[in-house]
Amino acid sequence: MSDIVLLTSIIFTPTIGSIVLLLFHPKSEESMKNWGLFVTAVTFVLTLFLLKDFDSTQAGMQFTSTIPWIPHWGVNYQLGVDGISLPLVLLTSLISMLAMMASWSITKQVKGYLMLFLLLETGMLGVFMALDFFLFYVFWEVMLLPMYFLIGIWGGPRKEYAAIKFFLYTLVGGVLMFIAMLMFYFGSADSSQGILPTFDLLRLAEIGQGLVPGVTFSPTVQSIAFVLLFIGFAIKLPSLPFHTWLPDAHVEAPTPISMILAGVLLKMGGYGILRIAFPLCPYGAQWGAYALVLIGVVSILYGAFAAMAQTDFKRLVAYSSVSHMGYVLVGMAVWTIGADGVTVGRDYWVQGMNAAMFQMLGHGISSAGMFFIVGVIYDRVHHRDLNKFGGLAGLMPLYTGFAAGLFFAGLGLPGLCGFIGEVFVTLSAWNYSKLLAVFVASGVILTAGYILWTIQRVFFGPEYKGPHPEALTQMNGREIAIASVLLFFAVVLGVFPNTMFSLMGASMEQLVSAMDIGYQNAVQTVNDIQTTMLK
Amino acid sequence: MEGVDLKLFLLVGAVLFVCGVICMTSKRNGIGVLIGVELVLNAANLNFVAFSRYTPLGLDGQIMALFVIVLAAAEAAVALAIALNFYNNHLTIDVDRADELRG
Amino acid sequence: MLLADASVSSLGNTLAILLGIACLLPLCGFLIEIFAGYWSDRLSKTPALMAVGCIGGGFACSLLALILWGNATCWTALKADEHGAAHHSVRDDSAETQLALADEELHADEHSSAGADDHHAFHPEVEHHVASEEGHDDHAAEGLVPAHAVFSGTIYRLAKFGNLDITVDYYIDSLTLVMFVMVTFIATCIHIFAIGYMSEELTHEYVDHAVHMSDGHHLHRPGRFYRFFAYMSLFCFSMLGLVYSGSIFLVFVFWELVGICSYLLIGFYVERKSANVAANKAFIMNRVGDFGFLIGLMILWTSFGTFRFAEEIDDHGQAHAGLFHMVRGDKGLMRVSSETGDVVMWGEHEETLLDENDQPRTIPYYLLVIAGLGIFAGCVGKSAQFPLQTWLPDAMEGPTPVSALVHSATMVAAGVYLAGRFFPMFTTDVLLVIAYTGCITLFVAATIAIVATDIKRVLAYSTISQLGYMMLAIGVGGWGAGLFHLITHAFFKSLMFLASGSVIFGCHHEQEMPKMGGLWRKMPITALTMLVGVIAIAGLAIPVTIMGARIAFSGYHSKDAIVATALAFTEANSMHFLLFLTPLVTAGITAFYMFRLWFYTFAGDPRDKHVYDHAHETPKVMTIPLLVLSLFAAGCAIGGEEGVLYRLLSNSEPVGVAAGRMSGAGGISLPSHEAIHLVHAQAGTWALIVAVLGAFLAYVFYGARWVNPTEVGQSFPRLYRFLVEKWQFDALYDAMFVRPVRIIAGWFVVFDRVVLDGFLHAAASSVVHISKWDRRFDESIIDGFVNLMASVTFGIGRSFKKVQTGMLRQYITFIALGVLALFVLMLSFFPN
Amino acid sequence: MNGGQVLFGIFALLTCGGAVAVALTQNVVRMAFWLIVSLGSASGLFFLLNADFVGATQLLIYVGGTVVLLIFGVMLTTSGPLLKIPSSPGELIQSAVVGVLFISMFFFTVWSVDWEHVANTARVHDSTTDTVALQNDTTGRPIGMAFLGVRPDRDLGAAEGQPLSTGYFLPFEIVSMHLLVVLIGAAYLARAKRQITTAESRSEVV
Repeated sequence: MSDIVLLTSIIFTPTIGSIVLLLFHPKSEESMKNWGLFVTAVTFVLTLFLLKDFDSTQAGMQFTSTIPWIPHWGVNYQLGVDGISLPLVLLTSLISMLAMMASWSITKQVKGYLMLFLLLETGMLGVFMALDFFLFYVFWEVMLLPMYFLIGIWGGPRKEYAAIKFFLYTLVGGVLMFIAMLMFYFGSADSSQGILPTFDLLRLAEIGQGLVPGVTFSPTVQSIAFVLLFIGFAIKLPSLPFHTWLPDAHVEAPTPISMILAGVLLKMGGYGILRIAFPLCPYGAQWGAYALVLIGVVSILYGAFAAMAQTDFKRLVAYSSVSHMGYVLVGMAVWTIGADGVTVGRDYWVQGMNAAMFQMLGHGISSAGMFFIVGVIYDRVHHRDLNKFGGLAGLMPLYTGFAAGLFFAGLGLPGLCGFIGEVFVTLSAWNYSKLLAVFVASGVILTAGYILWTIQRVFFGPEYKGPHPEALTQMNGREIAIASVLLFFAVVLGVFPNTMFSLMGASMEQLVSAMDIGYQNAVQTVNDIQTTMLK
Repeated sequence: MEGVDLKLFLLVGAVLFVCGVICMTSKRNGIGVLIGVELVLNAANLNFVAFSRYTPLGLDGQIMALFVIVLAAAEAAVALAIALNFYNNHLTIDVDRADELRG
Repeated sequence: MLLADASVSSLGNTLAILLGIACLLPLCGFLIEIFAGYWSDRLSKTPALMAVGCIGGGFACSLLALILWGNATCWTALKADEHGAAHHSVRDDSAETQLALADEELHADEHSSAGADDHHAFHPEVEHHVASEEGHDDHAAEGLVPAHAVFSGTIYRLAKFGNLDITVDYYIDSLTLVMFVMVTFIATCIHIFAIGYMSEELTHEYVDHAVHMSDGHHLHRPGRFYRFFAYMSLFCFSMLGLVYSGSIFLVFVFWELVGICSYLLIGFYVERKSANVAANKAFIMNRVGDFGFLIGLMILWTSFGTFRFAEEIDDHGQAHAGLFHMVRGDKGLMRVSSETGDVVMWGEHEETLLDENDQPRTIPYYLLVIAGLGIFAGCVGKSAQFPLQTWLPDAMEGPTPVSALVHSATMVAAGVYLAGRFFPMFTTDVLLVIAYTGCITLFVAATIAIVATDIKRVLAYSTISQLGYMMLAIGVGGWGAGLFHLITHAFFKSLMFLASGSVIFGCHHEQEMPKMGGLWRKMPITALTMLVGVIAIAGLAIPVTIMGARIAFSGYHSKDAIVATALAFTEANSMHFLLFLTPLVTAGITAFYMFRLWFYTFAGDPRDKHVYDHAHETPKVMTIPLLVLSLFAAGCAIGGEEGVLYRLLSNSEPVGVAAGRMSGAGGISLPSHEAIHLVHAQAGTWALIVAVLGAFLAYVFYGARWVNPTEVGQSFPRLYRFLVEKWQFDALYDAMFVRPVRIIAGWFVVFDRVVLDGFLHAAASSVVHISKWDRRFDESIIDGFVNLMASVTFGIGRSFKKVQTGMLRQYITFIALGVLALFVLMLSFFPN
Repeated sequence: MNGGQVLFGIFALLTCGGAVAVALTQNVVRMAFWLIVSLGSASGLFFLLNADFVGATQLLIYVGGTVVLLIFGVMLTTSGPLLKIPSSPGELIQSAVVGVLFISMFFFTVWSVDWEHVANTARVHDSTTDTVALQNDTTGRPIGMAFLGVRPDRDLGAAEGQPLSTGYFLPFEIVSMHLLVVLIGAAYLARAKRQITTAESRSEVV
């Protein structure tokens, strides 16, 4: 019982916090911000309790609890975490806290902003903890609306356009996911045998893996559902060609929201694939593996090239996100099947999956950091034109130090978080396809190119070339705190990656085994059908 | 009454009826209209009685005629009351003045 | 036979801890310097002292480690070796198995495992084991550690996926020790030198004359003394970590780290456009090499499942062969299956390694070649070899101590170090590529150096050229010669860079040689030490043999070894004669351009009065390191191949590699030690003659000035331009890579905006259009219909209103007519 | 031509003539007079049809009651100028057209029905007593019986097992009540109203 109290309180502490915000006087902005920070900090501490009690040797779900919600449809309020979701829950609460600290620069309608922010955090945490597909979907959509308003109200000049673009993209994804959800729901029932339909993700996964006698998702269903789910999650990820909402949303969103967007929201796409698309349709996953890797590779290169041509600082970072999230896709999908239907080089696939997950975490830290860095300078000079910077290294040396650290984390410098994910993904790719692996590896050149060029244009050079040079003051204590926390985690993850790998290892191992079995079962079904037809 | 055909009675009734209808349509005087009504009712009575004589209707026709007579009396009473009221209100009996129901 | 003795185990631990401390001291130094320096006084020299202290401490630890190691091995490494000769056995090319066969001496694999792993970084209680040879059982029995023993172990784990284990390992043999001592020693000298050289930064108001602000003034900024030393410390950590690494993956990690340190140091003057462009160029060109490195890593990882050089003991105490062992076995054999042409891997106990299906684990030969080429691509980038050599001259934008440490002595040599370390994995095809790469590089760089006028750039091209020599040496099988040259070159080149730094400092940041001349009168110590370096690199010697070697400075011995190996190689493979001729000719060119530099700078009459008048000898803090280094540059290679340095190195020579047995598919045969020894004197003589010729020519042109070099240059204008333009590489790369990348990037952005967003907008606007049509439909058709019905009803009612006259008599008429109509209807429909 | 036919002719002519006169005259008082003529003659026709009771009632109630009532109405409402309210010729023509159409309809109907057949088929299952009562001009008693709810005129000669015919007791009672209500209502409606007062009050308000 205490499990559900803990998980529920993690999810809904921000909600309660946002309700309490109603009691504040609208003028007392400072105290409201303090309260918001306090709430996110409490949430973060609660997730640390979760980490304390988490048993990383155990592969399955922990802290699970189920309360019937809509019994008539078999919808449950079902929560739980495992090695895949726990790191993301931690990341979410951490980034939320830091983004809240970065929200001091918001001055417009503070109360509404903070309330939406906290609601957004509830949605994000809920997505990562929900074990019921319906609940997952609900949280998914819950998260969408605050984000829409946060971009649409507190955004930049083209905020309406960006917000509506974000909204439409995500909505389309949500609809596709909804269709797939219904496919699974009705596919999980067999009235002749009295098997009731279910939204339980764990049970759906077992069905998808062919472990439940009586019901199964046919390979065709798996393939279709996988495509639907994949598009839904790829929009969030975002991968080519569903990525164009990202630059606009990032550019227009206020700094803390960009941090959340890059640090957490993008991870939901990857998480969704790992939690839903893969386990529920292993056959579909294998069927679409090449496409996934290909899309990932194209995203890596495309994002890097596009980033290189940007002149808007934030847009550049946004495209770098596209590039980096491509690694996630590649890592997850390097599932090689030999001619005999047996997984080849299973360990490499395990590595890819783990590395993809790590890349999500690493990118969560580094991209949030990069957006924060952009935000710091934007708060001061109110422009983001890369060609109008320069000389910041001399004017703001500490800021430059943090910026270099976080950008190098994005560049994939060893010892920082970006390196482990990127290189491990790359190493795992050769086993899948030599050609694609070479393209993945070539990403290192392009990444170095655009990041170094950016650093050169922004920080180096003799003098600052843009407007408001008088506003270039040193970072204040709050900003230093945020940047140093991010940099600290970037270094810790980069030097001791096993802290995360050991956390997620068992669950990943189980996921891989389950998908392997699921694929074998699905292939068995196909073969059976073929033999019957031949007879 | 041999030799007189039912048709003749019916024709008399028809003439009465038509005269009543003409009265109703042409008289502007409210009383004239009432008189037309009486004629029409009487035409019906005549037919009833004739049918009771020449058809199996029997006594029932006469009974009907009696009812009609009674009702006609009642109708005449009420209609006259209405006519008086109308006269009191409009200081005339010209029914064309009673056009409050015009759409 | 297990060598589980406590002495071995404890020696391994001790070495690992000592070298670990040597490695981590600079890291601590970096952290303290960068943070404390930021918040402390800009005038304080403390960061420099701390940096010197850290690297000096590192040097002490390294030296201690070397001495401990020597004691434990009873300095057998330095004795006139009998087993070295035993290596020189005749190769057996038995055709039936197509094996590149090893020498007859059988080396059973020995390993010992001891200790448990602990994850403490500073005092790793490490598991380690020693690979040794049976021939030294007697040593083991005496409690001695064989000199060519390898100490390896794991410090902590990065990740484990199934059976794949990625750990932080160390790998210590005599090469590691020598590298540690060399790096820490040179770094210490350079740090001390830099205290003097960078003293101008000890100010609140540093004026950078190279930077012009938009208002026409020079840039004024606070001094960054502390930052320089912080970066230097970070670099030392990375470089030592690179040497310390026990797996190719960890090498890659530190590879990148030295790259970024190099980036930071080249771009130290961040305000100078040329500096940060050069920094970017250096890093990105290195990344191009790393791209190949990464491909090599992928192949190795996927094929072998491990990155470790040495054997590893897993969690269950099970030993797994390392990379080298898998490919070469104990005897240096690479087994190529006659059926498939695949390379069969060796297991831990000289058995064939089996995979989970009990099939022999193999790697296709071509993959091994690609992997080797990939790793070598990394070396090409790092060591500025052809075709990635152009970044190194630009890297001279950094402060001169950086050039001395990073871009001559250590980091750029790391490519050579890795090529040497990874030597067992290279097939002969790869070696041939390495040899030719080195060959091209050394020639190209040397020719450019002839016409360069910037004193540092001359040295930079000379560095490239010398690195080419080392690569060539490794490529033709002269493993020892290549690494030998690496060490000697580190000493004399850092010496020359520091001397040039001294000149630049003395001449107030004048780097153009045409403005110098006659400076030996103003700065005699610098001139003298520089001369030592020049003689060393030029390879001049007195043709008298004492103790089996000529009396000469270090460069002669090592270059002699390379030329000899190349000659032996050419004798064995006559079609590759260029691999001997080119280095021989280039030896002359080297002597020419080095003496040109010296004469240009120090000899003759001053060319620029102003520069000359203001020139002065540098302070002691700078000249003392020069003197110390010049001692080593002169004497570190005493005895040549019979000397201490070479013997120390050769203990780490991969077993059975350089002894003429690496015949591969290309039909290349590497020369044996014996063969090299036979041609040694001959090659040395050739090289000496050529070098003397070169030096004499330089004297003719620049010392005595009998011939005006400018006129010579003008008589071959196109050649001259071609050389001045550095063989057009920069222009070529700009046209081939930089601009296309920008253009492609532009295309992608346009694609994003036009196609993807365009599609989206088209979809959106079509939806809007559809909605508009829908609205129109709704408003006109649906609503119109409803409204029409309403209005029709209303109209009918309205028209009926007229009928509703309120006229009693009309109503009656209507009733009558209605009855009539009904009657007519009835009649017409029911006639009867 | 027997006496019955002659009498029928006279009465029929008077009836029709009175009716036509009613329709044609414009004077209300004359209309009332011609109505009396018409209705009185109609009662004669009733007698000819052996409906003695109905004929008597016709004379009593209609000619004696209703028409007197009408004349009262005429006298109460008809002051000089209103004695004649002339209709417009168009209306007259319109009424004439309607009348002609109606009369032709009736004629057509009357002639198109085979009355013999109707009478003959009726006679087959006609109850003898009914006919007897009509033949004997003694309808007062059977009608009274019928009003009280019994039909001896039908049931006496009916076949065994046939259900008894129903009388008109309930309609009779209803009509009685109806008359009462109507008379009260008529009295209420006809009582003098002080509609002038309302006019005054209205003007006062204005």
